[in-house]
Amino acid sequence: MLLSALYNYWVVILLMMTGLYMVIAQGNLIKKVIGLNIFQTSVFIFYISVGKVAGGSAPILSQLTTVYSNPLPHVLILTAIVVGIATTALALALILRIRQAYGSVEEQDILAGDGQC
Amino acid sequence: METSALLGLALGLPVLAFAGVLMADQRQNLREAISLLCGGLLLWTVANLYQPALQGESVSLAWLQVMPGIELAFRVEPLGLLFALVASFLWIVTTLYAIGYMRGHNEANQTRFFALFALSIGCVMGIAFAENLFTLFVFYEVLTLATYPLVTHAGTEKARAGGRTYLMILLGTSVGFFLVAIAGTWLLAGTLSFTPGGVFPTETAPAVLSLLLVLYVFGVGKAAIMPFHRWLPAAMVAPTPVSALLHAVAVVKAGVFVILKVCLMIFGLETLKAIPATTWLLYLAAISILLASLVALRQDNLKARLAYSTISQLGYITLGALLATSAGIAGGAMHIVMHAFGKITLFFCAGAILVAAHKTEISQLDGLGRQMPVTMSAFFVASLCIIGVPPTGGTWSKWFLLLGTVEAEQWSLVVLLMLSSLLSIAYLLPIPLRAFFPRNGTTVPGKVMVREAPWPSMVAIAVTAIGCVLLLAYPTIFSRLIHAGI
Amino acid sequence: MLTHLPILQVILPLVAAPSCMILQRSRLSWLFTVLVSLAAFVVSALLLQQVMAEGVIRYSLGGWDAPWGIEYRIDALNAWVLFIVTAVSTAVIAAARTSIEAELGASRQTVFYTLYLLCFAGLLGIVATGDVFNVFVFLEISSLSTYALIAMGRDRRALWSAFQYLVLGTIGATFILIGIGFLYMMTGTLNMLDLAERLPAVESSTAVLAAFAFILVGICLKLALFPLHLWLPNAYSNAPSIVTAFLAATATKVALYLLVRFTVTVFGIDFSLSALPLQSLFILLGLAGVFVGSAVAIYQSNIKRMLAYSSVAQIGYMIIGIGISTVVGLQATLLHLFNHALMKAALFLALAGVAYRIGGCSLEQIRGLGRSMPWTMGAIAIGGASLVGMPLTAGFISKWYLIAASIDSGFWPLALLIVAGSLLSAVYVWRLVEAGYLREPQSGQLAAEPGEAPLGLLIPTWILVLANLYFGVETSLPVSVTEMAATYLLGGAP
Amino acid sequence: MELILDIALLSLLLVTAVYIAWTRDLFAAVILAGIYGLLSASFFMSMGAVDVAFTEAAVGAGISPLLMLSTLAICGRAQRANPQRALLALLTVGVVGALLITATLEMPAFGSPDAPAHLHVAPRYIADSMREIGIPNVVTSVLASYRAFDTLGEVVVIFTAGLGVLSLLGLRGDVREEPIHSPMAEPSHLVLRVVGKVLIPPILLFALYVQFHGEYGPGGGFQAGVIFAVGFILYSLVFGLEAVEKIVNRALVQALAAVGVLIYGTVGLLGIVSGRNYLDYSGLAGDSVAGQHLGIIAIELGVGITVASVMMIVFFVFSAQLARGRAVPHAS
Repeated sequence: MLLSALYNYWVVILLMMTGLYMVIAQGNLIKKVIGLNIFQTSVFIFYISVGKVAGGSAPILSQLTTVYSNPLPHVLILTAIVVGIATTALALALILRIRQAYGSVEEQDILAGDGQC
Repeated sequence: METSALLGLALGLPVLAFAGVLMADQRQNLREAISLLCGGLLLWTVANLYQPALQGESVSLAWLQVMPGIELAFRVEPLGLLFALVASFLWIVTTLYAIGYMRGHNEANQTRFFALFALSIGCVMGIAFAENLFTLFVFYEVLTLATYPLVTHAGTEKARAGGRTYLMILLGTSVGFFLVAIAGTWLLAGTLSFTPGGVFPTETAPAVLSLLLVLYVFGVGKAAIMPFHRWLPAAMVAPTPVSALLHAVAVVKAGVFVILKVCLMIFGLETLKAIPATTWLLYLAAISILLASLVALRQDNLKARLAYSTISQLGYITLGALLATSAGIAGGAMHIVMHAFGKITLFFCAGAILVAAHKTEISQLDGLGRQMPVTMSAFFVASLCIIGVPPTGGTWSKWFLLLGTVEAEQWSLVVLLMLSSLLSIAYLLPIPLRAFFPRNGTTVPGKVMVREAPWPSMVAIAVTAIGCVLLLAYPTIFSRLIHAGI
Repeated sequence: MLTHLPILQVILPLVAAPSCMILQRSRLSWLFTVLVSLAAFVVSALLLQQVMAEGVIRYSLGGWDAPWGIEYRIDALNAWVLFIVTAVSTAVIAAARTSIEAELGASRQTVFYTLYLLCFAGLLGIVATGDVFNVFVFLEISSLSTYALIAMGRDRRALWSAFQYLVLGTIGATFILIGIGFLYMMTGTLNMLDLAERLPAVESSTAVLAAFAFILVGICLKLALFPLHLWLPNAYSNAPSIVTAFLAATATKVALYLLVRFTVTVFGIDFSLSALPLQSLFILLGLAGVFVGSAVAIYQSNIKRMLAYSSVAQIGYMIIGIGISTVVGLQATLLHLFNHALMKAALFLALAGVAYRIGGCSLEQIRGLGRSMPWTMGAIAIGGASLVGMPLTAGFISKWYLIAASIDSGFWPLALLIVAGSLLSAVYVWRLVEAGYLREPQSGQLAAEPGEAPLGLLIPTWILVLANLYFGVETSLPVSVTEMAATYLLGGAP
Repeated sequence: MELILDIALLSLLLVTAVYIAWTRDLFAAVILAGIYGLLSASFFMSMGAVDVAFTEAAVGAGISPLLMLSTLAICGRAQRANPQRALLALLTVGVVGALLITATLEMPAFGSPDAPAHLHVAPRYIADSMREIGIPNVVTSVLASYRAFDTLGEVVVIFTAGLGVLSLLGLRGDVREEPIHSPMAEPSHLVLRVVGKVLIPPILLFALYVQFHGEYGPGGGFQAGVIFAVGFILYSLVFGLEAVEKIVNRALVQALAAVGVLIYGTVGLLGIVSGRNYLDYSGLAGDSVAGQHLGIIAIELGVGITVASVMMIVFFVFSAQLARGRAVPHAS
């Protein structure tokens, strides 16, 4: 019972942790950004799972059904996705500039370049 | 003139002098004239407050309220006036002395020197006339900061190192303990005003009061109670006039004055007697007196010896305050005056020796009495004043302190006072003796020209040395204030 | 129009930002930004007055009542923080023109002002709103613009600092998002007040506890609370001078506001203190921040970096105030919020002046500055005195309240530690003063003696300096507002 | 059936994520990240979140991999191993993960209709939005009216990001940039050009459809903006950047990005002018439902304009970098 009730959340947590791990452990900046993306997307999955109502359909009103998924998490996540892509775009632009300035996108090289190992 | 206007004038004149000196900038004569003029005016102003203070007339001035219940305000009361009187008188004398010294020694940055000197005296006035602890604290801190550049005046690495010690100990104790004690007082008593008889409600736990007292005594680092005394020897890197006025009069006396005032008007003698910590701190002061005397004995550098002597003598005043008897307080307050005159003379002499003979160590002084007879005679008189024997005013303060100790039935302290008097004889008197009666073996050339320091300095030395003697005959100028104060 | 004040507070800079973008000419956009900031300041002053007189103001966006719509809810706390942010921003941006012209290329200036307005609007939005998800959205507006603003620094390190901050900031924001998700899941609402009403019913569940922990950690990342402060010194020391002044004075304040809002209003102080050992945690972390921050600051030779570490320490003081969690403690925090904004803005603006004239600001470079730039150095000295907490400066007032709060609650040793911390700050401030006044300029530098900073920079700096002095002696406004806010937050009202 | 789909999608997601974390080939990682986006979009679809799925597909599987690929093209696809922080990362991840797992234990069961989330605020949206707003897509109602202010914030976020990218990459120096030749703009790619010309008009048309259909089905300003931008991006890929710049001036696009936000903000202000609160559209037309309708159309238009412009700015700026990066391989 517990498994079927919560497995969704558990997988989501594993995804989040994979993303977070990448952000912290990996020195390549692009990889960090990918990790950040996965981390955020997993949070989106969590929200949408919260909004799920068993047997509910998409929250577009019609005569056919009276059970709908909860629309509020959908709205929130629409916003969050946009925030996510905005962050990604800015991060990638920063990476391009860092590459121009330091000649590398590896954290080690950058720290070494600034003389603060 | 309106008395409260006088009070304002007393606070404002030094600031005026500060600004005036800064504006005079490189014009030496103008700069010195401004200093002297303001000094004279200040003395006149403070002297005019004498009668009102004695008659218990309320002279006060409130500036502004900083926080609810905490304001910048001033009030003339007898003890404060005593301090202000001594400081303002000695400012003139010191200025005179400094003119000779600085010219004779060709010091750099003299504008900064005289300006900050005036500012320091302004702070002393603020401390002396503070109506409450907050005001006092403000001026206490500014005094530390204003004197720092004076201490490091030489600008050498050694001076800076000394200045760092100076600043760190004084700021450290004041912010670390003093401020906390003030905050505690505010919370417990709801007021910071100096009130005869104390401010604490009677039901306050003795343990809390003990803690506060300890914080106060250690927090007022300027009183140089061991173990927070290191700043005073460190400050000796300063030019001698600075050491003379600030570290014999203004700064250190500000410290013991605060302790006196806290004992008398924040705790109140009755409360003070009932606190367990008082006794412990008494012994601490006693140990401070004794140890500092012993250390002084071993110093060869003249100024260092004087510095340790100061630490020891400050201990007397703290001890007097903590005895919590009226004789003790009277002795302490009296010693503020007597020690000021005595010690400033000693420092003047040390400076004169430096300027005229370029000597700093005691072991170099053999036979100097023939070259500088006036200086060394003054040194002798002032030593007697510090030791506390006739024909000098120091006799009075030591007498009252002894009386206070007896009154408090602290017999061990009586013995200790005797002992330390002997010690002070041992570390002070050999100096003039060596100068006049050189030791065997050191040959002195048959004919020595008398060569003293420049005349303004000599006038200053003469004035303070004569003062030491006169105070034996006329202690009432000050003792009346003290009795009105207690 | 008065009823619309809450939304005008945010929407003014928010709509001004794209308009500024269209202006194109850099002088014009500067002037426009100053006017907008000034207008926002007037609005915040009116709001503060209104709140003090009439109590809480509520404003339903889109006309939909909470919890269905988003509402703005202004009590003494947000009104106070709004006032601080707009006041400091106005002074900083008024000073910006010359410094920005010197530090940024002509083509980037309009973009700078637009991003500045966006950041400003984002910060105001975070403070004004009464809806937790709306907090997230505006947090991102301010964060993204902050990253871009930091990256505008002249040195290449600015890029790396911005990236570092972006990664940590995004992790922080996502943590907050997770926490909000948990809260929504357990209560079905996003409105702060509604949450506060519904949380007690479910507060024993681990999900609420986890939500609390995630939101706390997320905010503390943004706040740069020790030991999550690593991004801050880099970001502050490499950003353009004006940006540093703005961020140091406002961004951390807003994060601190969020911390108070969540721990006290949303979760409720009783829950917050019992769910986690928050009291000791805050006090310990605060103290650690104070000591580590100050100690590291002492050894910095770059003054911007020194002051950045000093910010870490000052944040520590504010956290201690929350940790004490009495009315006086909270009041001390809120007072320090204001005073610290004043002093850090003044200091960083003065440094902007130094950087403008000398091209850098290391301890070596400011030697003898007391003579060549007396006004600028005077501002640094007074700002420093305020930082240390000298009496008669604003810094003293908040330290005093903090000490009083700790003694009042029986934490005597804490009071001693707090003052010990300010002694450490005295050490590094003293290094500044000593270098400026008591050291001779380096040989060779005398040849081209720098003049005083331009008036456009100097006047706002000195307005802030005078504010530091004024609020050191005339404290009725901050004291009364913070007292009202603290009493209200800790149960003076439902 | 639903359950199996659910498990399958989640498992695929997990496998993809782990592989992305493991691989050192950044190109593979980016492509897989795109697939990850697509998978999550499918998952959202299966959860009944059609609007979210649409958006995630456009963003997670479209824009984001596209930008990452351009970055890769400049920065190289090999990643260096750097294990020194792995322990710290594992520790953090372990603690956070454990905290999260404990938190789930007392959560309402997945899909349970009486979870608190479904009982408090949301029911009103489903029950009353038809009467109050008058459009069937509840997500659009909430997005554009009940929580319209969040959406305004969202548009501003996009605008901010566009501006940030512009300030980082688009405004280097004041010299006129040299014309950039797209590698594909060679006559040999005739097939592409023809297909491109054929495809682009329907894409733009579809964008308009999505823009205005958002009230009835999934879609709306954001998705439409993305699609619209994709049309132009495709055009530039085929015909070169300068060809696009001939059609749409860069300054114009930048101005349009601002205009979109302004439209949204001004519509909100009209609410105040009509004597109601900010973003209250009820007073915009005769009756309140018509007003709401009008308001939503207007703000969605603002969203679409800003999103499309910002996407175009970002893409153009990135491709310009790409072209320059090719010309000077190691510009440091």
